[in-house]
Amino acid sequence: MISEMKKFIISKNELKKILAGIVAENIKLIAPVSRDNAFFLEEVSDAEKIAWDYSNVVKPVKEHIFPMREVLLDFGRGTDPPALDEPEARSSGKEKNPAGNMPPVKEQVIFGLRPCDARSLLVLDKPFLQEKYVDSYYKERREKTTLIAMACLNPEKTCLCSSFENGGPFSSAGSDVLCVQTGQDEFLVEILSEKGEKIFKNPSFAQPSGEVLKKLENLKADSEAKICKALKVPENLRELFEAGTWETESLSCIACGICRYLSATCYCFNITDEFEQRLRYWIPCSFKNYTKMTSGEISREKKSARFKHWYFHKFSYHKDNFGEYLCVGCGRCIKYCPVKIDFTEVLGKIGNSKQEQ
Amino acid sequence: MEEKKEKNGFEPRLVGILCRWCSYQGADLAGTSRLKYEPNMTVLRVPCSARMSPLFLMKGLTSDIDGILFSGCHPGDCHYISGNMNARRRFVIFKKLLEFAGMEPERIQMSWCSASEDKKWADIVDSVTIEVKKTGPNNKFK
Amino acid sequence: MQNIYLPELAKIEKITEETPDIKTFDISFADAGAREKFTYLPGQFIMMSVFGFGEAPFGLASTPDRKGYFQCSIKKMGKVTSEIHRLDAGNIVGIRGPYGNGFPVKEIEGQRLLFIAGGIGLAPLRSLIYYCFERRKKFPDITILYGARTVKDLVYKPELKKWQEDKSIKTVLTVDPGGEDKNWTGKIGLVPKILAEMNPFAENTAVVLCGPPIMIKFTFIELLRMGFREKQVITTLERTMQCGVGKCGHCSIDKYYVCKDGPVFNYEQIKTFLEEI
Amino acid sequence: MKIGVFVCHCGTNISAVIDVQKVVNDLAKMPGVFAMDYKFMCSDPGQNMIISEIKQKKLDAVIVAACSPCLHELTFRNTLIRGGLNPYMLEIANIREQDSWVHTDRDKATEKAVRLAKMAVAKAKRNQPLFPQEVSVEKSCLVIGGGIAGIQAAIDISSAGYQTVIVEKEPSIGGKMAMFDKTFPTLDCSACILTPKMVQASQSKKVKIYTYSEVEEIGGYVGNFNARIRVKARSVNMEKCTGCGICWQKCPVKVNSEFEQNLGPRKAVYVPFAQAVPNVPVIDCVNCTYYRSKRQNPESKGLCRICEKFCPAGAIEFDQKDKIIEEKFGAVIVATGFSAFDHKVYGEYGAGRYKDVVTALQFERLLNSSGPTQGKILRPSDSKEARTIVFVQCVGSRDESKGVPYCSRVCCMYTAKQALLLKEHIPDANAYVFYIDIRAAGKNYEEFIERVQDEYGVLYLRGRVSKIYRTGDGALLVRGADTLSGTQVEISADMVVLATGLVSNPETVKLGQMIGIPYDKNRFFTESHPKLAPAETQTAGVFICGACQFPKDIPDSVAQAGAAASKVLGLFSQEHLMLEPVLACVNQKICNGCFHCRAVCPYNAIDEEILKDKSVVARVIESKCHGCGNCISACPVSAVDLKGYTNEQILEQLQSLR
Amino acid sequence: MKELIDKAKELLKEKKVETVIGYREIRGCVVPAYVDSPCDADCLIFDKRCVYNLANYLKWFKNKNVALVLKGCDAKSINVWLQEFQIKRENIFIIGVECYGVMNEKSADAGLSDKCGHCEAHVPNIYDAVIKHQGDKKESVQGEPFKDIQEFEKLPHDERWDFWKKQFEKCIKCYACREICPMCYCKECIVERNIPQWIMSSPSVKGNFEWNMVRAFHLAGRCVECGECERACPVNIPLMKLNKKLIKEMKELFDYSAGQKEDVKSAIDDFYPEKDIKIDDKMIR
Repeated sequence: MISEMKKFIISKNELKKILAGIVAENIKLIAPVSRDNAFFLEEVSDAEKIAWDYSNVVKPVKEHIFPMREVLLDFGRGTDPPALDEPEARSSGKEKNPAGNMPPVKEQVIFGLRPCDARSLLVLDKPFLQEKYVDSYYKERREKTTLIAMACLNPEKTCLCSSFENGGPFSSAGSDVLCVQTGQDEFLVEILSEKGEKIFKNPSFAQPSGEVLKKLENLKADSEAKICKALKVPENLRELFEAGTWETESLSCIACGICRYLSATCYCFNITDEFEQRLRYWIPCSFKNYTKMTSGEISREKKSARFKHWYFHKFSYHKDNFGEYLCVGCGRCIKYCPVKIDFTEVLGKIGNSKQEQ
Repeated sequence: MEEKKEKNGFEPRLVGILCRWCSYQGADLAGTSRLKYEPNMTVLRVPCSARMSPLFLMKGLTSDIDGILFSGCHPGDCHYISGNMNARRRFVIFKKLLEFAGMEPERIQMSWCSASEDKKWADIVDSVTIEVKKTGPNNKFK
Repeated sequence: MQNIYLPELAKIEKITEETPDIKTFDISFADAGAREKFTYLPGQFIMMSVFGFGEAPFGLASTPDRKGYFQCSIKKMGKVTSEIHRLDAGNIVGIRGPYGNGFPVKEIEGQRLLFIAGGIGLAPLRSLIYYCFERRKKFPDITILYGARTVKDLVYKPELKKWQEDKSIKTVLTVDPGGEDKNWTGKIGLVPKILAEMNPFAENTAVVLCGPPIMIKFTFIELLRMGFREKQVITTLERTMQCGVGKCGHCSIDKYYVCKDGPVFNYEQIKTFLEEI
Repeated sequence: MKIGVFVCHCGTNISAVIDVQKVVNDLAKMPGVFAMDYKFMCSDPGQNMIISEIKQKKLDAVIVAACSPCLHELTFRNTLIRGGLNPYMLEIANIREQDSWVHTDRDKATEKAVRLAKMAVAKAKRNQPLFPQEVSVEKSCLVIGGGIAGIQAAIDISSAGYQTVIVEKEPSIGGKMAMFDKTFPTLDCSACILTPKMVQASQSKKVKIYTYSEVEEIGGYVGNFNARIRVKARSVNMEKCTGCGICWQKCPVKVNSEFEQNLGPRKAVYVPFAQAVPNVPVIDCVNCTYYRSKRQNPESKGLCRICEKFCPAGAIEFDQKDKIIEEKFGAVIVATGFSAFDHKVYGEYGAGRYKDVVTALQFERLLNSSGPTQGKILRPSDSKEARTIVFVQCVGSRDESKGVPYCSRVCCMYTAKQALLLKEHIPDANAYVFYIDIRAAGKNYEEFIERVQDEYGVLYLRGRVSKIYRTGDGALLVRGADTLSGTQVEISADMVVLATGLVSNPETVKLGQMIGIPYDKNRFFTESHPKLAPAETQTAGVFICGACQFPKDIPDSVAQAGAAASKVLGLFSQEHLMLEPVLACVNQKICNGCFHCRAVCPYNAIDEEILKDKSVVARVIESKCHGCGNCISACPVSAVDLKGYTNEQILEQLQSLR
Repeated sequence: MKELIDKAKELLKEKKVETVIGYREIRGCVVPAYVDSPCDADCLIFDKRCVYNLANYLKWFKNKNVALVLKGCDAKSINVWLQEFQIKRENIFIIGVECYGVMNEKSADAGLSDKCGHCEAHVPNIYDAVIKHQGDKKESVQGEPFKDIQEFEKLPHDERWDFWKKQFEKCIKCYACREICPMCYCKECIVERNIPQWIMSSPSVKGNFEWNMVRAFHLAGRCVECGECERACPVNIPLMKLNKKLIKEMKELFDYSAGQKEDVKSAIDDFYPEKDIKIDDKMIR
């Protein structure tokens, strides 16, 4: 239930004014922008450029917390011994060694992300933060980010966020502020955390009237009705490792990296050195060289083995390790797959393939 | 002002990849006959112009070198019979591709220079240096 | 906020050439604080980085009791290792770790010990072997079976000779057929075959296994045939690793991360893995 | 990896422009690099310094920053061998020819020297020790061209006991020298000194002569060339024919004889000249009536066949076919000689329209007693005796506009000789020689010219001939200038002899590309080094001698033939040959089997290999590969790499300039 | 599509092929279909929405004998495969389909994709059987094929650079353009090599530029212009613009277009004799 006190009505220009205010305070504003008929979450300097009529952005929000390419260390060009520089020195503004030229991490506000993306950060927090080894880069960016989510009024036919416990087009899990576009120029804004409080400092705006709340309810209802896909993971998935007809399901897959990269919750990465910087960058587990050992042996060589590992890591291994599926149902892997493979269908076929034998 | 000064004060960093049978000996002959030319080009010796894979052009330009010159034997003179002919085709195709992608054509050059053409070698180095100096530094990948 | 990817600077003290493509590096940390802090169990591994070329996991070959410096044996395979082989004594490398769970020294106390190693696999076992030598009371009976492709590929040759003379331990060396030379006295044949010939006593014996995956697979079959219990058979798994701290997903097998849940598994766990090793 | 950088002063050649000390300091800063300098690195103390540094500091690689690798790469490789290092762990930074000698600005040149040295260090870091490949040597030599140079080379090699094969295009060996009457300066009869050599060659058991044949294809590499020789059908059985000559007496067909420079006739079945070796005739199937009728309608029995009827030994075989001979050779000597310049391009000398304007070779045939006029000097137009003859020097030599900028070296001498012989034949004939400069730079050459001018009264006019007219009564009016007396000169002559220059053999281009040896813009074969290696070419195992390298007289040709032969004997004396290990090698795990490499390889040194998993991959035939690197640029995944110039090394060199 | 289904059934009944790879429609969109038994061959269809280049799936059916439903542009890839010894002609049975243009998924109005605008391979040039076209045989508009390329070439070079820099910045290195392209069949792609590191593997401006340049160069004289790479790119980079530029150059300079014959040497490995080369001498000093 959205508590009364933190909710208010705001018009589009006021919202734009607040966003412009954020940019003025030298805080990085990231918002959806339209480029080559696709929408991306990018840094925006003036609020006018923000796109409002989009179903979802191409690259998930993890792109801004766990960037596609992030410089971990900069050990200077050719100084011997290398002058190590790392986030500690960066964030505390300590006089960096001459070689270290990595920019400090700025405060950032992400506006216009969808509730499923906001929830994906909750899922990603577990492997990155609640483990014996805490990833300091992720932690630093996560703490400096404020999420202003925009509820989904018309989800796409590939969305299945409602199949998850705290999911749904209007779910407020994971975001600091949830906006719902109730009217043409009217937004119902709900503050969910102190970070959200800091953004909307003086809520001198009008409280939502009962009629607006009722409009919110049926907006929510018919938005949830639009979701036609559901996720049904077979319980005996581990037995289906051998038994399942993975071979035939994976035939049309071309083992590219789209479903891994655009998945809101995939987080595999590589660490490599480029000249005088050590950096990490995303890598999909669908490539043959993902599990290539120095002896040249590849443990998951066959395409079907790599295809199968993605399903098992998301719906079996992660659940055993962290208690929840590594998926938030954003549906990007279905929407952008070049050969239109739908993982819910594959799971369905694998599930009832046991009965046939 | 800075950009202009930097332009005429700009010393381009050039790389010349020479085939050891013709162009390298032409460059040596330019040395023995004490011809004078610009010192910006650093020379790299490979057996034949066929060895100069066009990917060296790309790798050179992305590791902040301002201009690359391939130099091999004249058609028909190649010590390895047809090496320079294959090199010519690969070079032309890759240069057209890089030009299409926006790279200034002066940064990528190829020349035929035989073992006896020392004067031609000195002229090539000078004109490439002047052209690249005109196009300015290669800060596409800074 | 401790940065888990930040390596400590360390100096290479000494380099000894074991075989044409395997070198053993004695490494000590640059500053004293790190040297004290760095304590490890046999079977753990470190991530060694050569700045500008990359990082790679290497098993610790020296015993934790030897203070001051530790040893790693590195075979020249890819980009990072061939750059490491170009280093000389005195150069600086980055060390991260120790990672992994190490051998279960507590459980195998008091039992008879059978070490089976293949090729460079002797390095992590050597750490455990010297650990047991320090505590001979707890580990009375030690047998070592070590095989390599050719005589030239045998590592730690001086120590092998010392172990062969030491009567209190039984040491069997073997080389693959065709790998022997004129004055080779040891056995000739693959490790599983020699193991079958030795027919070790299965009762109350812990087996520690390390080597290329194919050797591990065939040795498992032999051991089970000879009646070893699954819990007693311990091995380390070889997987590609990028982060070493259970984040990057490269070393995943079934639901375990080889770097976090330990390169060391016993056969009972391995049996349950969906993917074979 | 410890690397030693040795910077050379080269006296003052380098240190005059480059601050050597700064180069040493900059290089010493690099990790694992020891830098030092010395005045003469290539000298013995310099080399000993390198050897002691290698031993003392246990270096893994050596960089020498000095002169061009073309000069001292070998010397420093041997130094490394003496120092106990693999010779291919050496890199040379060329800071003399390409730095100190060509730049003036001191600190820019120094900075360039540092860049060159750093690039060499980057490459040396990734050098692998390479071991030269041992290859067997086929102890037999192929000589292409049967002129005096080819014959001399063949004789020298066979006298050392090695098998030699001469391949000659004409029906007989002897080349151009067989056409001469006398030779300067000793006026020996050319045939008298040539024929013994030809006979010696033909009788030697070690020399096999294929005349009237051509080399069609040469493959392989030094020590293992395989050549395909086409012996054209002579239509005469070599064994049976006794050389009696009845067949060419009876043959009804008369044709212009090329040997006689179209001044005299020859028959369809002919021997080019009397002392031909082998003295076996050839049937010219273009003009022979029998072959012409056979071509009209192949089924008919064919006309004539007179030579077959009259041949006592029954040696005529009309159905003889071309024979293809495949043979393996260890070395190849190219002695294809020269051809005379075609003077028709000179309009002012009549452009070939006047029959009495003859070339020097034609005049040589007229002088020759076995020539078409049995030694009498008659005008080709009306065969009256020619009493005044004008010799014109430098026709087709030293003339940039006609594309012959060089001096052909021999025309001055042979013109003087011809003038002398003319005076001997007809004492009161008067001979004029129009010349630009007389070039007589040989033993007794100048004295010979003096003798021709004083004793024989040949009149030398310094100037060029501007025009030759043909007057009504058939005489030739030669108008020229005499710059010494500053007057115009006009001579009415019976005959004009043009001293045509020497140009390259038309087959040079085809032959050069077949063997893989370069030729210069005048189409003469390019020697490996103009001063130090005139008889060698850049391709190992291939040597050149005689006029095909550059116009030269008989003594020089014979001397160069001896040089080429000695190089071949040097090659044959080694049991095994060390081949450059700079070869391509394929990483078969990565190869896709698309064979772009085989498509570009000029030596088709790549063939297929089936792996265990039945996938077809490329394999480099080490013996055929010349290490050009064409396959490496063609391979999309760079599965193939060139030892000594690997992709990794070249990329490191590019990135060392960052 | 009865003809197509009968042909597939006949092949499977006579065991001439193990599987027939064609197109199938499920939940309203067309996906590749793998038919092993004659009975389920009825799902095979062919219409405007069949955009995939099925020749790409030969990567995973290398030495099995398979039947493929191929349009004109896709069949040209088989020629290049044969030219590069990747498959044996007798292993595959090509069911050629007469095609008059396929849909462009990314354009809003779902019109014909621009490769079909100047298509001259309505009937494949290599096939074992041909399925006639049912619908209207609308002759493709024979527009000037390389007009957009020529316009782009006229722009000044820094404008071109900004355009491509912005495009390459979007690239996320998912390599869908490599995995969907039939010409990219390498066992180990050059991107995965780290000795030497030809291409920076991380998605930086430098890494993306290098990757796209090498990919385009490897298609010189091999790209059959099936347009799959541009369709598969999730961030809409106009990859066909690069490929078309190279197709134009290969046509103009060496008069060679990919996939015409399978026994000819690819133009990038061949060379003219000395003189009559069309490369203008300005390119080489």
